[in-house]
Amino acid sequence: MTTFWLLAPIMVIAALGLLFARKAVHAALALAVVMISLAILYAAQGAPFLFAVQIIVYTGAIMMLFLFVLMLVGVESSEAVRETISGQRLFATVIGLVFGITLVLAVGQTVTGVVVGLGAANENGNPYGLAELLFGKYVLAFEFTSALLITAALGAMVLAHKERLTPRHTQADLAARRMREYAETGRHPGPAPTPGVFARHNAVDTPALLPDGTPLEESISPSIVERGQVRSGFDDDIDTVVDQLATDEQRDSDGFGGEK
Amino acid sequence: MILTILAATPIAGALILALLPRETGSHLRAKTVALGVSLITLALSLVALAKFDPESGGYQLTSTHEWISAFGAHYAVGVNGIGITLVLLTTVLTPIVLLAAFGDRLPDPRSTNAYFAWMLAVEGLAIGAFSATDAFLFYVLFEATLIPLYFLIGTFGGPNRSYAAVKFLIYNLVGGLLMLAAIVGLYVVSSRQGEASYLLSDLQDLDYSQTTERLLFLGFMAAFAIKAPLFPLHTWLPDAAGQATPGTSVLMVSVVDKIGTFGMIIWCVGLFPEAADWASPVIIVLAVISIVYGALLAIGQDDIRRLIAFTSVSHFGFIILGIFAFTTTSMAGATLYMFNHGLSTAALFLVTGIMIARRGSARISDFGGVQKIAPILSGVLLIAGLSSLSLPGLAPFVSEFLVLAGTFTRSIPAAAVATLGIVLAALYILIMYQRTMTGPLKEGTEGVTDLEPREIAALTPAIVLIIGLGFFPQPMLNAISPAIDTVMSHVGSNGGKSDPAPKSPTIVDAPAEEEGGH
Amino acid sequence: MKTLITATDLPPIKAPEIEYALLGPLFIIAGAAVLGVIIEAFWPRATRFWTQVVVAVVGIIAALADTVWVYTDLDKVDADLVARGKVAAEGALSVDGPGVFTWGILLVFGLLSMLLFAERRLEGGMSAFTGRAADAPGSASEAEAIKLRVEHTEVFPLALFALVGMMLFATSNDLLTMFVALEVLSLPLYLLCGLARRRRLLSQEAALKYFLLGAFSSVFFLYGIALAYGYAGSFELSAIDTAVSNRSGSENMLLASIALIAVGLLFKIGAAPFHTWTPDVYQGAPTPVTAFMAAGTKAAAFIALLRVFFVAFGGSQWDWRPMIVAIAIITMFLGAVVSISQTDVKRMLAYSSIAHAGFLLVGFVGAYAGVAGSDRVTSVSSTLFYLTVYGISSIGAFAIVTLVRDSGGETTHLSKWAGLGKKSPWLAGAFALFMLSFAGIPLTGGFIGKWGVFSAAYSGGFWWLVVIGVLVSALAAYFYVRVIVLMFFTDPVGDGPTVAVPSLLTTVVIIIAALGTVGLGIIPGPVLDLAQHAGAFVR
Amino acid sequence: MNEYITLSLILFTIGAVGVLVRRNAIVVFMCIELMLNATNLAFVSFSRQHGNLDGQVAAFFVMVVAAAEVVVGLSIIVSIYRTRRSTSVDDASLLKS
Amino acid sequence: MFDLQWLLIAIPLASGALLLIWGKEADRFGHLIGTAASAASFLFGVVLFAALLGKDAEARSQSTSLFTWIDTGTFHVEMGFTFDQLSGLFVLLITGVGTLIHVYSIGYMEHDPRRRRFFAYLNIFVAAMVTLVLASDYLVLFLGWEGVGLASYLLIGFWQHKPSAAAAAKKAFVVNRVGDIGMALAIMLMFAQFGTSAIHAVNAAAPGAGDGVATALGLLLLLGACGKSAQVPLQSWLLDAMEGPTPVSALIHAATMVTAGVYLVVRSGGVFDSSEAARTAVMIVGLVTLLAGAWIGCAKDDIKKALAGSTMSQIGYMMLAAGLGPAGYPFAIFHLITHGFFKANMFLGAGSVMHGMNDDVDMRHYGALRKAMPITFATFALGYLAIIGFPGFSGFWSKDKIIETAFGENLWVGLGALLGAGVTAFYMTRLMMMTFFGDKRWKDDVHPHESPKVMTYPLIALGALSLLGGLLLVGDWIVEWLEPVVGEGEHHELAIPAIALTGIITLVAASGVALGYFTYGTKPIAAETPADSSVSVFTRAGRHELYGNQINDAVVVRPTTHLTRFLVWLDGKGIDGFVTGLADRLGETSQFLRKPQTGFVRSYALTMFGGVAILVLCLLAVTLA
Repeated sequence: MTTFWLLAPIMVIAALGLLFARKAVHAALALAVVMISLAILYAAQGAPFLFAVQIIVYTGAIMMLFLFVLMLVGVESSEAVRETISGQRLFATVIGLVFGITLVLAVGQTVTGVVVGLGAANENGNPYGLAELLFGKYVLAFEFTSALLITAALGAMVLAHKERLTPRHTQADLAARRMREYAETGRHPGPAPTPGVFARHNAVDTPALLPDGTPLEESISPSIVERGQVRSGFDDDIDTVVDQLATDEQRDSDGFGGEK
Repeated sequence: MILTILAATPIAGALILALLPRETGSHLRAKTVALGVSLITLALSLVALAKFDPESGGYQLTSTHEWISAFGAHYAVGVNGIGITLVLLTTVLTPIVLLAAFGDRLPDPRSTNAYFAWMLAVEGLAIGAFSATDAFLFYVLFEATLIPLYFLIGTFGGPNRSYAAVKFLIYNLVGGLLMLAAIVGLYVVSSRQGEASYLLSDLQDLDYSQTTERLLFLGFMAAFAIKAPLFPLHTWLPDAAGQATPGTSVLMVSVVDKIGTFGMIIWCVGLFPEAADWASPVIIVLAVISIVYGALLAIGQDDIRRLIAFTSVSHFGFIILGIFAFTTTSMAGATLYMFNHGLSTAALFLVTGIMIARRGSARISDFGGVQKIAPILSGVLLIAGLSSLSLPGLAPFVSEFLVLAGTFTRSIPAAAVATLGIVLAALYILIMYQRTMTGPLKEGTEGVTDLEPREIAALTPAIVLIIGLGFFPQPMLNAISPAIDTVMSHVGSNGGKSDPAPKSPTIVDAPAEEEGGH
Repeated sequence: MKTLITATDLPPIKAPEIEYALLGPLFIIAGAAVLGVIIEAFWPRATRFWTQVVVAVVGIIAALADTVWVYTDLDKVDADLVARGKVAAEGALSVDGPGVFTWGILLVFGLLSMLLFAERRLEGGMSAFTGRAADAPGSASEAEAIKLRVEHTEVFPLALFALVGMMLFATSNDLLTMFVALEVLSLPLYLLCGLARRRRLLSQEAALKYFLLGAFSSVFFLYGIALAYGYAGSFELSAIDTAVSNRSGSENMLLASIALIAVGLLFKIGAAPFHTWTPDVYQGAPTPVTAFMAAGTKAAAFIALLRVFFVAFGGSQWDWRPMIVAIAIITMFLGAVVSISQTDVKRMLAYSSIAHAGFLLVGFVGAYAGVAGSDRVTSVSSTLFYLTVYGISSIGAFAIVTLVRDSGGETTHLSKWAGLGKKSPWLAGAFALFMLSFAGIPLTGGFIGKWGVFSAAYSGGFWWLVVIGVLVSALAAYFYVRVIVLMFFTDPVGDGPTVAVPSLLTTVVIIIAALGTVGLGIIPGPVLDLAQHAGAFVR
Repeated sequence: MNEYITLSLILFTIGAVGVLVRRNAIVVFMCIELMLNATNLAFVSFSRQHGNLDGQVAAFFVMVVAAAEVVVGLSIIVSIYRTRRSTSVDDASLLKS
Repeated sequence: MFDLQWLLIAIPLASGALLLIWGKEADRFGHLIGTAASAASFLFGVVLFAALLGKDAEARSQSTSLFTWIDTGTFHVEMGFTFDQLSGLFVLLITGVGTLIHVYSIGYMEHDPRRRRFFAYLNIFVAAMVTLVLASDYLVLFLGWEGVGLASYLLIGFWQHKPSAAAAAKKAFVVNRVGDIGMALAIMLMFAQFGTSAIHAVNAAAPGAGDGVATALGLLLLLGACGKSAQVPLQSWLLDAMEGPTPVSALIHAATMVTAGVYLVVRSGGVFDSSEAARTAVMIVGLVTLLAGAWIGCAKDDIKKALAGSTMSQIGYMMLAAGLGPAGYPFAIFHLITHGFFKANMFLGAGSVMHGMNDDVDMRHYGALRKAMPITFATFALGYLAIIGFPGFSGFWSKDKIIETAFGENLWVGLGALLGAGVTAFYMTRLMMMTFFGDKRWKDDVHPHESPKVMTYPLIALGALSLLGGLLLVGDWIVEWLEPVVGEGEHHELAIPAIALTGIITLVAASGVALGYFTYGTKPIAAETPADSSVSVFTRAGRHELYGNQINDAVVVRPTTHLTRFLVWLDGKGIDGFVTGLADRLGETSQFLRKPQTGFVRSYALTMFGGVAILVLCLLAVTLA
């Protein structure tokens, strides 16, 4: 009983924490408190096996899963205080109170009869007793929980797992392909030269020059080529710059955003 | 067996039509097939008539097979005099309607097959409903007639057709579903008293507690009162008739609505005689209101088709009055009225339908002076109209008079108020005739040409029957009377409600019998 | 506490007795599901789809055959109780007439649904399920997945798991097994709901809603079980029945337990006020899944509901019948009325399914068990028949929904259905047939079904409920009729709907459903007798 | 005995209210887990009351079921998060009326 | 031979049907067939009548049943006919006058494109009228009754293109239908009371049924008779009925059909004899109509309407006579026959005048026609003398007897009848003066001429009958002849000798003639009708038919119209509105109920939780409380 009176307020407060915690992580921790306390109550009520399972499965696995997902979706996310659905909180509270009070008064306070206790049932040990039931009376349900677990696994796979649709390319694959292309189409296997190499400018629109001085078109981004903005390496650059400045002035005087 | 074949033939015809490839040309094939099937049905019904013994008041040509054993439902058919009369009405009217419908202009010309198939389906289901002697079977067929009619109104009707079709269906469905509750109740009562059975003969032997009987009666009556339209449940009819093609209207008002009044006699009165007796004052009042109300509203209509619909409300009032007056005379009159009203309304709907189609309007105010350019048409309209106002010498008179005379022995006020209906009938028919047919030719009416030979051929049988039955109703009454006697022997609280005897019977017999030579 | 006793000291645990012959269908389906999972792991992708289909279909057919065998083999246990069958698997299952009949119809629904699942012609050679659920909608990787035509063939084993869950649910003889079965049937459905190829957002939303609300409701169910256990000290229905009959324990606990257990079951059948998930989930889920769910879940949950309330709580029926009456009325009315203003076919069908739940509850509330030696229609047999008809018609209707399409996939907005009758009279005719069946027009199965449930209610003394029922039926008819008006009497807007040409699979489903609907309306005898023959639940 | 059941009911109710007022799908789900735990407490308590282990077995089953449910639930939540970048249940409200 | 009496009906009926069905080919000779049929019927009637004469008085009621018309339950009606003294006379009158009018119509309708149809209708009328009088059962009588109504409807509205004609036809039919209510209810009452509606049986049983029943029966029959015979208060249709072709007015609305009411009352003698009240009612109706008709006759300028008013008045005489019981019956019939002769004569004469005056009916446009139409004038004059009761003429005998019997019954009634005689003389003189004497007031384009022989010969024949009709009274033949049918009347002793009374009557008539002559014969008559404001109140009332139409309008027509409108509104907005309103409410409820489906999963959960709470609360409520 002491255990109970010690734990009960803690559990209720923790449960309320679930209601009021702004951050999801805090809620998760509150829940963990409740779960662990429950485990202790189980133990106190003659269910040592469940005590273990509660700790292992619930607190250990399920809570961890929750936390994983919380991390995944962003641990910092917190709810706005404002309730979006009008009346939701009010009604929830009222109905909750009605429901809770009704049941507590009608059911919680009227459990009658002698508490038989588990002495006899746990005669051969709690796990044994459970096993007897699990593999006897409830064997079918037990078996079909496997269907549940398979479904869960399958579900997680379906919803969360992205199967690779194409085989991953290894470095060897890529190298082989590059050489093959070179052989077939003559495409250069190496990296393309960067613009401006050997040229007088190293701007991106200035093609690199081959050793013989001819410009190398491939060195420029295709989009620039497309737009026809490739600068020829042989023009008189100074004149071009002067011209450009003049044009700029002209444009400024025409006003902002004038046509080119 | 013959009844099964009779009901199955049109259904089979409908299926054949549904499966026939749609035509793009003249559609003559579909039309001839339909007409042929309906004529075969007519011939078969005559065979059935020949086999029918009018002397007996019981069910004949019966056949019974287990259908749904869990429900106690049977496939059980058979007709008494009332049933065969209405079966005959159906088989006679359908060819007329089909022939007259050859010229109907359909919104989608490719749907000719469907149009005629649905009509045949109505015929088959109606025959089935008239000959069912199992409550469940009857209910099924009764409700099933809604579907073809629903499609006929909704697909082929006027501009407001879908509203009318939905209204038609929902109204009738509400009634039908209330009847379903009663049908279910019958099952429960029946199965509590032994093996569940829906056979009419078994149901009549059941003992009901008073409340149960009354509730079940009300369930049945609700359906029939909507179907037959009884004030104030009639408002679906003017809308439906106002939108449907003439052929559809005829099938709906002349044939299918008769299932309602037929059901009142056979099922309401037949199964729940005490409750029927209990409810009869209210029903009689409603029937009388229907008569006067329908007639007054008919006077106030400008749409010819709505007018005819309201006249039918009035006439159904007579039929219902006759049934619930519980005299052999009035009940026989009511039964005969069903047949005669079918004929006269059919003639009215068809001939006005032709007229309306040619003018392109159903408003009375759009017509005028048609008599001058279409004398045959106007003559037929006049005869049909006169039969609707129960002119002696035309068929409906006999039945209307029998109803009134029978009612008079039961309730003088009811008969007296109902008799007002004959003045109002003269008003609504003659006002319509006057406004459409007489006077100078109205502008826009020039297009109303006279009847074509085909149309004359379609209408002639109806006219001939209307006149013929006005003078020689006796063959029909001979068949009807024994069945009515049987029904009457059930009515009332202590097994059989007898006709009120004449208060001061004549000492001398009619001179005709005394001295006249036959 | 002797927790430290060594294993050798303990007496050996007795091996459980499992009647494999009786439970064959369950194991066949479960086996097929597991086989499907294995295939998923090892079978080459190219032929995996059809392999899965074959496994599922063959599995279901085999189970169906076995079910027929089991059904014919059920013995008459007790002539007075008119219950056939026995309690099997150490009391976990009761393989009785109603249960096995439900297996049968569930398997038929499953089979038809599998055929719809397997339809690949409508989406240009791909199924109605998303190729890769993990991709965000509209992302490049989704496009890649579509290009490579990947498919989630896992849907087949998932559906089979759901199916086996349903079968288990319908025959559970103790509340614990029932709870497990509930989860077995629910979890795959949660997943399947989120797997639509088109309108992924809606589909995922449906899955989330279904999941959250489903979990929420099953917790109530579970607490109800706890209270029942607290009341009776056992999970077995018959033990609870004994306790109820003896009135041992706290009355309050029993009542609370009844209420909470009812919540879980009513949620599954979609009864008001626990129906709120239905429209959203029906609309958002892939249509084949909706069909499967609508037909299967309702059937399984309803039989479970009947079983729990008749077997376990039968002794206190005067306590719970008023509650069910109220719920039945609210459900019928709400379903019928709200569907009037729906503009989406699938939502409309969802509300219609709510209304049907109400009608079924009417039959249930009659709680009419029949008397010995009588052939009268009972609550159980009428419900079984109704479920059969409703399921068949429902699957048919949803199958047709999959065929009416525009460029964005299925076009479920009702306005797009205008003029369908002119464009494709047979298809529209079939849909109209299903609508008429839902409306309960004679010569369709729906009528016989309605007749049955109403008669059960009437027999149970609720004639006034029957009257309410028929009036609501008329209301409900209004919107079914409206659809027919739309299809046949209204001119199409613009180009009107396109009707995709399905493969043989969907065609077969529609034809079977249509024939079934008409057949059950005209010659309901065989199926009705079968349902009638099922008798009562064994205890 | 009463106090255990009362505690269980209080926790259960708090969980239920939590489902209604929290918007983060994960927290909502945690509340459901709280309710499950409350139920388990009831099972275990009743088990002691009746002196049989069925209740404990039930609690065990609930744990297994809960595990499976959590997996499915969380994967649904994750897949929605991938699409919408949000775990608020209020955002998923396209399907309505 | 009497078994074949149905041929009297069948011949004209067949001819009528034939003419209608045959089609246009029959246009050339259709009128001949029609006339021949009527003549054949007449000849056969003569043969039968002769045969009847040859029998003993007791064997003069020859009944035959053609077939059983209706037989169901307790209701049995034979299609039976009785040829007896009364119906024999009627058959001769109907077919005889009918044939003459057929002949006349050949000429009168010569230029009408629908002449064939006209003759068909006439034939149908003859058939129906003969059915009416031969019927041995009230229901068969009703068949003929409505048949003549139909024929009347068709013939009044024969010129359908005239809206006034169509309206008049409808009015005639509808007003008659109001009377038919009485007929129909009477037959129902017979059926309920006696179990039969055979005329013979009912009249035999009526005395034993009690005063109340007889009175009810009598009043109901009287209502029917009022409708058919245009008696107050159902008189309004007769003047409008003059829209029909004149031969129709002559045959139907003067000679035969309108007298059917009198026939009915006489036929139902057994009923009326059993009820003093009913008889008195008949008498009063007759007296009132007599005076009202005469009044109207004085004021009308339309020659046919003036004659129609006269017809009303004369039928009032007959009704009055019939109301006097067995003593009056023979004289009612006698006057009926003579009236049939002279009124048909005058109507046809009027037709002949109109024929010559381009169908103008306004007497103010006539004048001095005696020269232009000598034969018409001569025959008309015979009729005139007959109606005013010029001694020796048929009307003198018949009217005299009625007034005499009336005085025997009651002094005031006698005085009323006497007054009527004077007024009759006045208005008939007025008519004569305005038409045949005085100045020409013809319109410019009118050239009066004598009618062709086919029209004048029937006039001559009828003129002769008007003169000689009184021969039937020779030796009280008609009284004795009819006695087996109508019973023997007791003779009241008069305060003064009969011959003195005759003198007084003649004197009164003479003063009427004198007044008429001095008012209209000596002064010029305005060619245009004086405005209402310039004439006396009496004239104004007479012109407006004593405001009968206005009263009908106010009492019946307008309330009915309003009621109809209200009901149309009620049906649309009330009854149907209720249902559609229900549907609308349903739609609104639907919209309202879908609102909670917000799409928020939390509110769904809230709904569920609320449901749970309520469930738990409800289930536990009992034990908690």
